[in-house]
Amino acid sequence: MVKTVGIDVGTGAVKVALFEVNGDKNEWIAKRVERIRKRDPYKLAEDTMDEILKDNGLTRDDIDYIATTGEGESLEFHTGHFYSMTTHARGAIYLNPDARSVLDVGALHGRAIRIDERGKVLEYRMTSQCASGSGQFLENIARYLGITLEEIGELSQQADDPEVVSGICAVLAETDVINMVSRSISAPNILKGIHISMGNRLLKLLRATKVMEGDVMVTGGLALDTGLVAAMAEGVADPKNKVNVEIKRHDDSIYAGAIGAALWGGFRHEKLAEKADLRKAS
Amino acid sequence: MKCYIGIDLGSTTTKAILMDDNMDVLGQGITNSRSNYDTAAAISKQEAMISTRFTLFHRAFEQISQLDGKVDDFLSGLERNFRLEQYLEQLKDLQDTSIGFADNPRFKDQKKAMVEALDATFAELEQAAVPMFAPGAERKSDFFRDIAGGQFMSTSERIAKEADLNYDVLLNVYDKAIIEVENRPPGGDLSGKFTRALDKLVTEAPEFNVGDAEISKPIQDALGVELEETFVVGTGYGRVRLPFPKDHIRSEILCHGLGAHMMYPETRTVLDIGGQDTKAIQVDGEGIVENFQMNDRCAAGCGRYLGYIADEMNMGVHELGPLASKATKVAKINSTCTVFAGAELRDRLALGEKREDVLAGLHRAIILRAMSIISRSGGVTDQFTFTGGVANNEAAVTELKKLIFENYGEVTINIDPDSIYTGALGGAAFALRAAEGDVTGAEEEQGAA
Amino acid sequence: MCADVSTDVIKDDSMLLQKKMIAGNYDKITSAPETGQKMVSTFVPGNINELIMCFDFANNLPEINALGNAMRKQSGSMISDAEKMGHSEDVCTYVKADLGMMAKGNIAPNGKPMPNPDMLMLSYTGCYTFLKWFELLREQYKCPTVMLHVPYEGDGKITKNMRDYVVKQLKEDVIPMMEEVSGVKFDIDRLREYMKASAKAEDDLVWVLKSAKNIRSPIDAYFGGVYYIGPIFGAFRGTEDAVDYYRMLRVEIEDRLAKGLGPVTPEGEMGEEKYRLVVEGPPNWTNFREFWKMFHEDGAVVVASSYSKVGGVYDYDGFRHDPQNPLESLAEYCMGCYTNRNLPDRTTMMADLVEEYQADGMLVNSIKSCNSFAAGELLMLREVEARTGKPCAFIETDLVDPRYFSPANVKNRLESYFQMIEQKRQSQAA
Amino acid sequence: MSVKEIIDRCEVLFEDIDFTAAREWKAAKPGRKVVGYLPIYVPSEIIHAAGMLPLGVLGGGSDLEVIHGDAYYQSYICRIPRSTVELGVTKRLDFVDGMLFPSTCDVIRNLSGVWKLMFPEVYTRYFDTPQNYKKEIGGEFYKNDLRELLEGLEEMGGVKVTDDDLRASIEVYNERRQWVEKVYQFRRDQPWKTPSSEIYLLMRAGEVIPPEEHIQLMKDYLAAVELEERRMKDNTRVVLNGSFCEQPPLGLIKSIELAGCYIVDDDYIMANRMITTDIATEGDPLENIAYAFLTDSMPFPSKFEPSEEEKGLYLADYVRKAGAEGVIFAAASFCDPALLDQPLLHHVLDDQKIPYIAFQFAENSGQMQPIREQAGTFADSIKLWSAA
Ligand SMILES: Nc1ncnc2c1ncn2[C@@H]1O[C@H](COP(=O)(O)OP(=O)(O)O)[C@@H](O)[C@H]1O
Ligand SMILES: Nc1ncnc2c1ncn2[C@@H]1O[C@H](COP(=O)(O)OP(=O)(O)O)[C@@H](O)[C@H]1O
Ligand code: SF4
Ligand code: SF4
Ligand code: SF4
Repeated sequence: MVKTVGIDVGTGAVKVALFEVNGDKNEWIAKRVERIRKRDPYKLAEDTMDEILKDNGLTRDDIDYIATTGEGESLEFHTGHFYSMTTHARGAIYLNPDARSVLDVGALHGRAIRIDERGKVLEYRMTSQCASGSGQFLENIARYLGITLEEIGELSQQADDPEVVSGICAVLAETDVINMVSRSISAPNILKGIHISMGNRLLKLLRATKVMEGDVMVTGGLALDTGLVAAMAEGVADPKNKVNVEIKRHDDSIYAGAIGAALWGGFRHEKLAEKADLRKAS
Repeated sequence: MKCYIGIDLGSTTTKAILMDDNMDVLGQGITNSRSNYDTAAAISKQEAMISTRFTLFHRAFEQISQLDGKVDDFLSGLERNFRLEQYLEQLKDLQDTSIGFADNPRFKDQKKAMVEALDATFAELEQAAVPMFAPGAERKSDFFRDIAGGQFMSTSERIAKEADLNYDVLLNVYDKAIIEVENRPPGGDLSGKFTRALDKLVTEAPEFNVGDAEISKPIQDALGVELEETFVVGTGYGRVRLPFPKDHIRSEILCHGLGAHMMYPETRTVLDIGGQDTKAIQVDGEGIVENFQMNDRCAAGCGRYLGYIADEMNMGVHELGPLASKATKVAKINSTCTVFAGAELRDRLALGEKREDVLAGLHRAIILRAMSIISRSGGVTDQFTFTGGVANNEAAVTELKKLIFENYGEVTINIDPDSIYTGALGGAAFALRAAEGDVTGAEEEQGAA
Repeated sequence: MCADVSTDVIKDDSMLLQKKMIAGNYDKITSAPETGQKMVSTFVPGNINELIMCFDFANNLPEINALGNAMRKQSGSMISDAEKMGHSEDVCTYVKADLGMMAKGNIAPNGKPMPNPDMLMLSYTGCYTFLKWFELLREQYKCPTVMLHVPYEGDGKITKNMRDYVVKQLKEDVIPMMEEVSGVKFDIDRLREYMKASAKAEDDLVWVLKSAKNIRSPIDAYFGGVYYIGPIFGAFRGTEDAVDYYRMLRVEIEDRLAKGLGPVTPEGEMGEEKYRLVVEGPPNWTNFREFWKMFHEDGAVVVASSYSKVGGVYDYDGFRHDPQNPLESLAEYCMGCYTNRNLPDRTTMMADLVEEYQADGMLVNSIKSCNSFAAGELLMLREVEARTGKPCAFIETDLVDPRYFSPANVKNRLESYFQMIEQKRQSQAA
Repeated sequence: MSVKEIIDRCEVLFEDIDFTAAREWKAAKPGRKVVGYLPIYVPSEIIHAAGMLPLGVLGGGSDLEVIHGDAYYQSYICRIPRSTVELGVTKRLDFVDGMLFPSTCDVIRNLSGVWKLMFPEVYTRYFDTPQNYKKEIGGEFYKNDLRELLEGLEEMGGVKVTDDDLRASIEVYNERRQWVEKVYQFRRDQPWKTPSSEIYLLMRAGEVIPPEEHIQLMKDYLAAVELEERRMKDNTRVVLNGSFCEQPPLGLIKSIELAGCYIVDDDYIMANRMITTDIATEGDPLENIAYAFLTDSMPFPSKFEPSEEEKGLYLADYVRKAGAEGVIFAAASFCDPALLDQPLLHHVLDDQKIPYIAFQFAENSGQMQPIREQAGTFADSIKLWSAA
């Protein structure tokens, strides 16, 4: 029996998952997400892990493999690091074995990843270094509208006449939003419009990876945004898009990276142990 | 009296200039553009009218012997008290509106506590207002939102804690209320406010109590002058959204070019870094635009870039420049995007880099982007004029001066404390020209390349 | 040059003839499977049409197909198909439009499928992209591909070494390969005959282009110009059809001149000539009419353009195909095309045109796709401004990618440019 | 010298956009001349034989702040011409007596004209290499081309170059090529000992100092590296392709390595390796240089591949020779030759089942996160899935 921790250091939040790996049986013991806000992400990652271990009566010494992902390459205490697409792919398969592609949408990035049934990355596309249409963008919009992140998803789904927007700057969006508000456009319609345009952008990435069928697993923090997921589901339903896929999410989607890291950590641990055995044997 | 008004609807601030037949600037007004543009235009115009009244008062009082040598003190005293009146009026509005929002089924269990907390908060804010407008006092900003908002947050957070109330709910009603309040132009009744301000001033400084007639007559006379809006020209980012007829709209490029030329006739290159765009303009000896470049709608490289960074660091924009000037080395910023730069900033601070060094790097980044826009517009020709909000930032100015010198040699650099009004000034001049029947320069939306 | 869209734009006899010629050529190409006609694909700049004719090849020009598709608003989806196939967003869209057209079944404007070429004639003049373009086509067609390396006029002149090199390639590589693919023996006298016809047509073309020197120019040398250069830049140089076409065109223009008429536009006769411009850079094809309208509406006539010289510079320094020295003259033709000349020469040429054609200034239409034209145009603009003292302006569009044509931007730039010219004139008059 | 000392020296040379070393070389003796050249390739032997210093001008690197360059180039053109113009405008190249612009692409071609207009006093030449590889045709043209170049240099420098001078220079460069190949071979064998960030600096140093010094530097490096304790890591071996002209920032190479890759072959600074054999010294030296290019030069996208079957096979060969597990395409943004060539190369790798990824960069790219992300995922997937 092996215990592993996966730590996903993001730009918006730190996610930690604790697993017990037993052959091909994986048991998820604990999880925790912490928004970074204006804190030091690396310190936060370490603290969060320590807390989760403490809560479960464990110490770092009890852990066989501490795997980081995201921006965690330089964390001293890790056993190994895996890159986000590798871990999100694995996490997506864990959350939904039928996933054949992943849309990982986080605070600053969007990634479309085509995978096989084992979670191997076959092809990918990433958004550019512009935060327009990212999670941070949505967070800013919510602030300007005076609503909380958690309200976004539901509000968006109440829209009756979405106001279509095209790529606006995450920082300058404030003016546009204020302008829309002053034109008496309702928050649901504003949000839905933004979700549609974000969704289209993400679906374009997805198409570029040549995904044609199977489940699309939305991972990352924006999977919590049911409005965005709904907008994408409507997008793929449009026959114009000529894809035969289904958009899926999971309440634990935000942990996909941490899950993947923990599971790959377990896998590597066994490989390393085998190697060590080999060495001992020879 | 015939008045010509130019209104520059900037992305962050809206500015108005009021000019008479002789091209003398009588008044200027500014407000932030967070509200809708109609309101912003109305407010800035109203502010320009108020400032015009002061100019007229000034002219009227010059003849009064009792105030000899004290005209300036008197008028600034009057203005302070006038501002206080305005502020209190808006504060009351904010209070009422916030309480109105607390009346939401979502808050039904907390409503009472919320109202109490709000009342307590606003009572403190009102208290705090008087010293803020005391002689010699400095205010954090000229805009209601900035002053009241900052105080509201700190005060209500404390009060909420004491009352064991969730602070987020107060913030939530405030966020909603401030948008409404900002969208309401302050009440008319200028004379009333002037009169009340005068009363207050006299109470606070009895030396100005020189007989009713001497003071109130010229004031009433000056207030009696009708300010006729002969021609109004709108320009700036928000101009197309305005109910201005097409022939009342001028491109912001042309207005900035002309405005800069009026301030400094020898100007050949103008750089304007505003809230949402950066423009470099080349003008000839007559103020005619020869070439220009603008950035597209990306916050990287304009005022909002620094504003966003200031938010990230929990600082005011005005504090950025002074801190950056303390840097001993300039960090190289890798991210172009503002949001990514914010994340980079966080990383770098986490890794132990000094705040001032990173800030200096961010300032350099914005100026480098401006340098590239200048270069695309045709470089720098003597004299060079720097306008827009960022020209108030000393670190940005230092960096710009350095780069201009390194790349274009010895060049006269003009920065006017009132440079934020450059576009409005050009607009007012166009208004005067238009009233005289000269329509050159009328133009639709300018394209950026 | 503008395929079948031409007639709804200009309805002169010459245009009808051109349309017939182009349709005939496409029919010849698409019926190749039945007729057994062999076909060569090649590029416009430095195309050696007379030589191709000597082997009875039909001539297909992928650039022309791409621009035709752009005018029919089909290029956008072709480009995005090519990008889906793995081509970068950053590269020349002509190539992508062509590859996308193949992916869509290679349908010619007459609705019939294009047969595969029997040979790719890579005359590599003035643009590196050609090289990659034909490597990509070769991968698909797996047909013989001949490289004709045309050295660049880096020092602004054609040296003997350069000329010998091209002639040698023609003799030892190109002609033998053409003989092999076509089964036709090379006959230099046949080449001479074609070149005689070329020179004749070229004389008339030059006359037409130069008619723009008249104040109240009877032609537009950019938008109208693309029609005038069509036959000579494409598959018809050296044919009797081309001779007839240019004779007919010349007569028409002579007539316009005599009547004091200005250029014809898609919207009819053009109004007053207010601005005379020289334009550098290719036009935009996706919004061709809209683009043109922004000029003629405001009374702007293009009196000379570099684009009318991409397929051969005939009017500037007097080059003609020379039947006496056919191969040498073909070599010189290839090397003399506009984009094969170095930037200082191009700059001088443009400045001279501004003066000779009494233009108000030069406008650069910088094409996002095309580094061959565009890399250096900003310096050219400054130089021309300095040398002529006339205001110049800069706009950016693309040839065949509709994503890069922003009407509002272009229009604003043009309008402020016209205002600038106006203001300059006023201040000079004062 | 220790590895660190050698690499520090190289790094100083690499970062010095004022070209102090070349300036000092020139100042050391009156009458010395420096001839700059852009990527990809010029026959440095000829410059060397004329007693001049060939100076590789590979753009402005990551630290040069381009201020004027943008006035000359539109945003959709790669970065190298604008940073090169910036170097020129800021007088950082004012000591350079001649500039050669090889036939790389339309951008470099037009840059030769830009240079002529901007710096009329400098000996500026567009340098053509043949796309026809027959000795009697392309060879003849190229030989004459080289002679013209030589005559131009002779005139510019007021010198006369004999065949023996040329032969001596060919020998120097033959030796340099041998050492370059030794360094590359060493890295193929033991990449953990020779990180590519070091190899890159070592190779770039050779562009700004005389070849004799460069040879010494490489000898010292290989000797020092043998003694260095460096642990082999569980990294993936990759060949890098596409950076033949605009050079990546050092941070990009470090990021790829940090992300778990060993770069075991690359196409950086191809001028060093363009000719793959020794050039013969007997006979007509110019002809030897010309023929070597025809028959023994490396393929790269600006060079026509006459044979459809051969197209792109070279890359698969590199992979095999270096025992690599995949290819990373890193092309400069807006680089037409590289980007148009890539699909053809992808097809070859597809056929041979060699995995690859592709991204773009600019010489001043600062954001390495996406690069690490992609290179890291690539390395992960090769590591995890080859084990599975
Ligand atoms: N309920 C929610 N609705 C919408 N967005 C959410 C919600 N919860 C979190 N987010 C978004 O998720 C982002 C964090 O996602 P994550 O995948 O952790 O990003 P990263 O890995 O870059 O930190 C935040 O920017 C936040 O905007
Ligand atoms: N001291 C300062 N330091 C930095 N930025 C400043 C300073 N003062 C004003 N600004 C910036 O100037 C911008 C407003 O400039 P302004 O010219 O009014 O813009 P606009 O015309 O677009 O509204 C704001 O974004 C603000 O952040
Ligand atoms: S548009 Fe806004 S979000 Fe995008 S790069 Fe610019 S600053 Fe960032
Ligand atoms: S780069 Fe220019 S000349 Fe070359 S193929 Fe493309 S459009 Fe034609
Ligand atoms: S990077 Fe590419 S496009 Fe740019 S100059 Fe080099 S080869 Fe040409």
